[in-house]
Amino acid sequence: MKKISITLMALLLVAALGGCAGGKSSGDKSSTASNPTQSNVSGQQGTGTSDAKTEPTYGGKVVVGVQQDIDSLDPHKATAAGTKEILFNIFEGLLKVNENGSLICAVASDYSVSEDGLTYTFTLRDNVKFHNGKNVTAEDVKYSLERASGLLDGTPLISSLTKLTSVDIVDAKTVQVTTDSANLELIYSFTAAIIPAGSGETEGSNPIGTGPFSFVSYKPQEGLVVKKNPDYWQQGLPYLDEVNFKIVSGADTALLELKGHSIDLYSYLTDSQALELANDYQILSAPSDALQAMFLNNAVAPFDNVKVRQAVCYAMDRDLANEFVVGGNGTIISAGMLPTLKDYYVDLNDVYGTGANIEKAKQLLAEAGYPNGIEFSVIVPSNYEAHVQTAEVLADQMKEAGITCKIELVEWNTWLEDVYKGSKFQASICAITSDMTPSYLMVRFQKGHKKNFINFASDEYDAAYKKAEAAMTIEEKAKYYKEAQEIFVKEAGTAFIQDPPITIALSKDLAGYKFYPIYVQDMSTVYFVK
Amino acid sequence: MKKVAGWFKKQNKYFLVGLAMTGLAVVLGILSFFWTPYGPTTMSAAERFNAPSFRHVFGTDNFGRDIFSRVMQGIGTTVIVSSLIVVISAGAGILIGAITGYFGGILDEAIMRVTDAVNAFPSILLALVVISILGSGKQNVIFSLGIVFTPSYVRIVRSEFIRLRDADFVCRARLMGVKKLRILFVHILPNIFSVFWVSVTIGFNNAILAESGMSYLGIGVQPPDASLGKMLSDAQGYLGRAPWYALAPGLTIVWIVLGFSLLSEGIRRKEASKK
Amino acid sequence: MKYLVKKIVTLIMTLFLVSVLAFLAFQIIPGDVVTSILGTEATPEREEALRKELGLDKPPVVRYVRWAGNVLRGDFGESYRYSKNMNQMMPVAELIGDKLPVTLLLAALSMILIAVIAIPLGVFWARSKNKAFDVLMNMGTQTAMAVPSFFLGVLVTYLFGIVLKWFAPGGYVSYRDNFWGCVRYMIFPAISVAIPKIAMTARFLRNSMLMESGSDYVRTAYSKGASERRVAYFHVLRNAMMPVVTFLGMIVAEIVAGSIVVEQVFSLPGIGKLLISSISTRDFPVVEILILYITFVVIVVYFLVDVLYRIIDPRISNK
Amino acid sequence: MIKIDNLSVAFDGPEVVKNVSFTIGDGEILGVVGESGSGKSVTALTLMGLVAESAHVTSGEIYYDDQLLLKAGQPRNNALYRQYQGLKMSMVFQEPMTSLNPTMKVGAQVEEVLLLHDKQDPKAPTQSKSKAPAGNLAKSAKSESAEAKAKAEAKADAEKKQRPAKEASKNALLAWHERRVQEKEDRKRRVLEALLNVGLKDAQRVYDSYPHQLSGGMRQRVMIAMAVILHPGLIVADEPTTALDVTVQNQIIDLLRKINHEQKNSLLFITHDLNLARRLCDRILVMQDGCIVEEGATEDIFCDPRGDYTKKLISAVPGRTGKKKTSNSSTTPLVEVHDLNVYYRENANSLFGKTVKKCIVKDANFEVYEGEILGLVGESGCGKTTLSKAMLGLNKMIDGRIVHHSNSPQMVFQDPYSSLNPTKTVGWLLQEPLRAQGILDPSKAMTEKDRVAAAYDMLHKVGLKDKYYARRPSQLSGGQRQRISIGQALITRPGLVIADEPVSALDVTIQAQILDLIRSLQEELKTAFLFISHDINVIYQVSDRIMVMKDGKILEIGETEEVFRNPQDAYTKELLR
Repeated sequence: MKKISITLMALLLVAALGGCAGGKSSGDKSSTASNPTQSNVSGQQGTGTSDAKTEPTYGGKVVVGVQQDIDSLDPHKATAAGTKEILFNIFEGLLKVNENGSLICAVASDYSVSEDGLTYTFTLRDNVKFHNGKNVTAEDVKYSLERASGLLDGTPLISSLTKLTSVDIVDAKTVQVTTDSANLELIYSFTAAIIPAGSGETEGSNPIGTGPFSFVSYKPQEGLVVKKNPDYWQQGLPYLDEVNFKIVSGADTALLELKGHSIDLYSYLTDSQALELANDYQILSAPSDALQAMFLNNAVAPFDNVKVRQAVCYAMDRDLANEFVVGGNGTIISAGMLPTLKDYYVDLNDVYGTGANIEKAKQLLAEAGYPNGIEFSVIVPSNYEAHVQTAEVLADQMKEAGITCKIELVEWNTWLEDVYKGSKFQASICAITSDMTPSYLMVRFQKGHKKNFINFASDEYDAAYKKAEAAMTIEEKAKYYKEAQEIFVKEAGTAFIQDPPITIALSKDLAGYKFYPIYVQDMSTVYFVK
Repeated sequence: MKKVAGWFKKQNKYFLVGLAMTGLAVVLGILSFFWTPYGPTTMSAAERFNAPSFRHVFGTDNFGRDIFSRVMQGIGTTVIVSSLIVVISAGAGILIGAITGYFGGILDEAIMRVTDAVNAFPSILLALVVISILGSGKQNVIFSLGIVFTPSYVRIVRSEFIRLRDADFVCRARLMGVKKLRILFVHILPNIFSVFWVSVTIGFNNAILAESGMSYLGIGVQPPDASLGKMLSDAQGYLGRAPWYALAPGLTIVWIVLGFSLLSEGIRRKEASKK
Repeated sequence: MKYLVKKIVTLIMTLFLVSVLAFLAFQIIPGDVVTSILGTEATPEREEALRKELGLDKPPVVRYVRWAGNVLRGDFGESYRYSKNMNQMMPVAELIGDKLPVTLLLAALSMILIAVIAIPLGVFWARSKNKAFDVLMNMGTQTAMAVPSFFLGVLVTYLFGIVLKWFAPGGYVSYRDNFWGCVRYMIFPAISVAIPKIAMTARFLRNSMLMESGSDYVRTAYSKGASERRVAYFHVLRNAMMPVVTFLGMIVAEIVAGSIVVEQVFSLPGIGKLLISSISTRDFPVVEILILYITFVVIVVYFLVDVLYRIIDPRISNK
Repeated sequence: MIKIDNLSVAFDGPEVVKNVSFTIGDGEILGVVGESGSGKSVTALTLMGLVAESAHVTSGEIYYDDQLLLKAGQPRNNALYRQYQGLKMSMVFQEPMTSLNPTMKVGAQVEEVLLLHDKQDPKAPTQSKSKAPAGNLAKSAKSESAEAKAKAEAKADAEKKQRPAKEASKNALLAWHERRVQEKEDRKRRVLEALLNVGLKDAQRVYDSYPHQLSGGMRQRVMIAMAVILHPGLIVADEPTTALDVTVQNQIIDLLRKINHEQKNSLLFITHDLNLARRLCDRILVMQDGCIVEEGATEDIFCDPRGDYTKKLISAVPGRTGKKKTSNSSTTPLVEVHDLNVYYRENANSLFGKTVKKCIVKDANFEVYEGEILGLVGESGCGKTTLSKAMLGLNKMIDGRIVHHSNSPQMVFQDPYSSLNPTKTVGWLLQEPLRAQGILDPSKAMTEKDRVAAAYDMLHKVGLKDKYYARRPSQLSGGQRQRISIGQALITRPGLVIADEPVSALDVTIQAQILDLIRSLQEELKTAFLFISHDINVIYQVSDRIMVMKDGKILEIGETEEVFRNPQDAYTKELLR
């Protein structure tokens, strides 16, 4: 009777908050944009970013629980968010994102963009060393960028870099990059990792980068260990001697491990787990920068009718979902834009309200020809506990408006194939994650776009988006993006719910943890308090 | 009244205790179709994680739902689903095991190889195949787990049929000219039940647990409906904070399985004492 | 010789059948390996290149034949999902070879627990004439057998890990780093594996002993003036152990094939856990080999038990 | 020497042994005769202190040489009994296969008796040495070990001078080891001796064999060796020959008599077989339903039985006289068997599964005539059953020809327990052949009502009352079951019924009834029987013609009276002895 055991397993697989696991490109955040807000769940501790009162000490080992296994140690090939959050500590690009979402110089010490926006010139920082002890040269930069953009062998590894047409070495300290079209947002792509020339194909036994930590070992299913890079170019960093990114198989196991103090730091806690750990750990929380929504397939009944979509938006009690699933720490949203992208975000929560408007919903359903209500299936990827719980809450709550949701759990890969790629669904609760560019979120809702799995179709929206994309100033961009959001919300393309918080448990002995507006775990600033 | 008392006196203790335990569970399960103390899916923000009390006998869960009501509903679903799984797999096991055991030869070899193969096949993979062919739905959990559990029954039935195929009474039935199917199912089959019953008990236990795993894959019981296995796995995350959430469905499973085991132990002893 | 040849042919046939079934299953189930590996944001060129690299552009039959050919040559292929280093994927053999000791250690510890506890318990139970003890054992073992392994794992974690703090839940230490630390941790999962099996084995042994106690040779032994104790240990136990050996063999096969639930609950990086995560990431080469491994282990262990049985039971071996 | 006084024993229900009193004198052979359930075995087991815990001695006492062994109302003194069991009294059981531990070598099992009692009686070895007939064996073993001992001592002495500190303990250890080795050798020698004594010539091989590697007769000899190795005062033999073939039976009886003669111990011989008791015993007790119904010197009992039951027992024993002459049987062949060879596939080596085709029945040629009873006699393993299965088409590995002139022959088996489906009622069982016939041949299909009537009719024919109709086999006695079996075989009125040892598992009186039933049904229904038995007397009672078989060959066929008067084959003569 071995069989039972196998089936049970499934329950315990990774559960993560935030949607499309592979769905991030490595572009980072605009210089002007956001200040990630940090809130605090437990109220016991100040924000995790800086604790000026405590004295940083050097040394020590930390175990960080991570949820997903590494998909590749090659920084250009890694696509899973869970991998990138670790590799952030090993690799750096010419530029690097800081905790405010701003770009700072890393391997480059300076850069400039030509007036037509087609040519980028980078000056390399002196004495940046790879983990193998060699200095970073212009050759290495050229090799890395060509490899990532596909100029080297025709296979682009990072899609946003496909705009590059050439990478030229001007002198030993200067590299010039030319692109085929001007785009304000391209600069974020230069966070792509710099690796030693030729290492992608020949060296390979060790991932070698320039980051604050260097690679020690990796065991599938167990984790990855890094150690301090003594030659790191940022003076005084990192503090820790060794970090073990340990793969924890599921949220439930993570909780047990935390209780047993076998890990020191863990993100992605659920609300109730956070409460359970509040006495033993510092609990820190910040927006996760993922957009959770009940995605409605605009191409199939009943959601081909805008009134039905609006009815769902009215009927949905986002406050309740926020309260039940994330303990009220989420940010309610109505459109597909991150609140943390302050320049582009427009608060449209008044359109449908954040609570349930049952009367309005019923009225709209009746107008749409469904006086007795509607019934549809909601597909939810079963490995994301928060989405499953949200579905349960909403399904229960929307019954009152005559909206019956049949929850259907599916395995993640099935979700990807059937829902995300195949658009074979009526409704689905999941989240889309983002990099720090507004276009990443907005581009997908253009008619016929390959990522437009909800089949949203609005000429007005497309026009607004096109204008935003072509805009050469941030103000102009923001204006059109906001317009596009308004159109989308009016059409009720999909029923957005919230930007759920990310909640971490941090050992009480540690401080200096910084939240980033992107999905990374920067261990370089973490230290043991005296 | 006296008759009833007399009947009780005649039964052995295992039978009575088992009957009482399963009986209580089944009654609660049936009752849940008509009445539960609270709505099994009714949420209440104010009553999340209430410890067991007079208001909520088993406490409440992370959505403030009454766990006792959900356990009742869970018993209903779980008992029906696992019974059907057992019926399907045991039925298929009897059919295949009887034929292969009695006739032997190439057919036996071939079927045993397939049985071995299915036995080694991960049930998650099998379930995924079943969903992609038949679509998701509660009936498919029954179907795929039915397949998963069939080999164990095939083995038992087959070995019993091999043991009995040359028994004197079977020999004589053959001489009488009794048709093969009749020999298989009328003459031999009733003789294997004492052995078979034991494996049905074990199979029932396994089916209850396996069902919970399947809802994860999108077949079987879907939230917000409750099944004991699913409740148990949902509750694991709240072990420290709300241990009753895990204990209620966990102990209920133990209760049902134990009751069922005792019942069958009682029946077995009754049969044995008759002989 | 014929017996051995027949067993080997059977094994090969079953392995072939299993591999075909697993291959077919991967054709049927939804979920694209390439998407699973690259995520949703990869460039189409990369997807194409990867598809080619993995040979997924070829028709299924060609792929199966190629795969089977490689396996026959001893090349188990490389994982789709796990990389060994920057530019090489993890060979399946290496991946499994790395996880196998964990599962084997768990199996060994569980078997030791079962043997050390269940056998004396079964003997003691069989010899005990105390009615209350009998009822207690009967109910106790029935209950132990009724506890779902998943629930049992949770209970053991809760009791030993959270309440008593005898071990750190999830604090698995790799056997490579600290073998005894690993053993220390593994005792608790082994307890979870062992408890229901101990109950089953003790019951089984007890019933077997009671059955043997009614045998004529037992009466003969008494007629020689042997004490009850001597009869129990010297005559009955040996004969009663024969069927128990088969039973223990099945348990070994079951655990060595991967105790998925327990490995998951205690986050042990063993075979069972690898199987589940590989299925969910559609890591075909790993899943295929793992399924073959499980089949192989089950069949071979059953075979060994059969052989062992023939060796220890003179009635069969010397016919 | 043994005195049993007013012994009553009960299991949870009524008493199975009631107020039994008897004595056994020194060197006497006392026979206890009775049918199954008469309490003879329980009496013997109680005497030996081996009766199950659930048995209660409700009255009486047992004495061994004036030593009180057991008294009603007192718990059995197991420690006391252990000093008697094996040493002063020992037992030989009925089933030599199951009575030996299947996973222990025979030698070790015999040796165990020595091991268990050496500690208690250190004189035992010297005692037996003096009696040892295989003295040279003992001598060589002894001299060898003495030599070894001397050597070891010499060595120890040498060391003694060098290392005085360690010397003492080492020497003691060596001596202890030496003693162990010697004791072991000594025991082995005595076991070999005992095995030789019971007529096992290849004692060394037997010593190293497992029970299943020996034949039934050899096993029973081992059991006897085990019982007599310490020369106990009393040997209890409970049906020691019942499971054995006739020729072997004779040898075992001779052996028991020889041992009794040589060792002068008393023998309590329990049997259901009056003839055996008559051949061996000095005195006989007849038991029925737990009571002794008659007691006396052997010849007195046989020549002048007083009790009705004893008379009934004696008359039920199939003898070679008093046979009813059968009506003329026809000579029209019902079945013809020509040049029949029957094979059987056997695993020669279980691990490597070599199968060997063995020829079990060789060149059989015979006919069964209409309406006759043909007796087939032979020892176990001679191919009787294989032949009958081949005739029924149940064994397909044959060559030669079998021609049936009638339809659907039926069979009655030896074991009345396994030949009736335990899950069905008698009525169902009797109807089943009719149902099957109806399905095969719709012209013979019967209505439910007719079937029930036919079943009742057959129930009466086999001598059972209506109330048995609804019972299940488990609620019937062995004889009743065999009646149902016969009824089931005859209900479709087949031309031929093959009865394979139909009465061997039954008590003598039941046996006689069943034989009568078969005869009368045969007369009434004119069904031909092939009647198979190992018991030549049973065959004599029932058959018109007989056929003698040995090692797969048919040695002799002929009219019953003719064969008995004038056996042609040497083997037949041996059987008739």
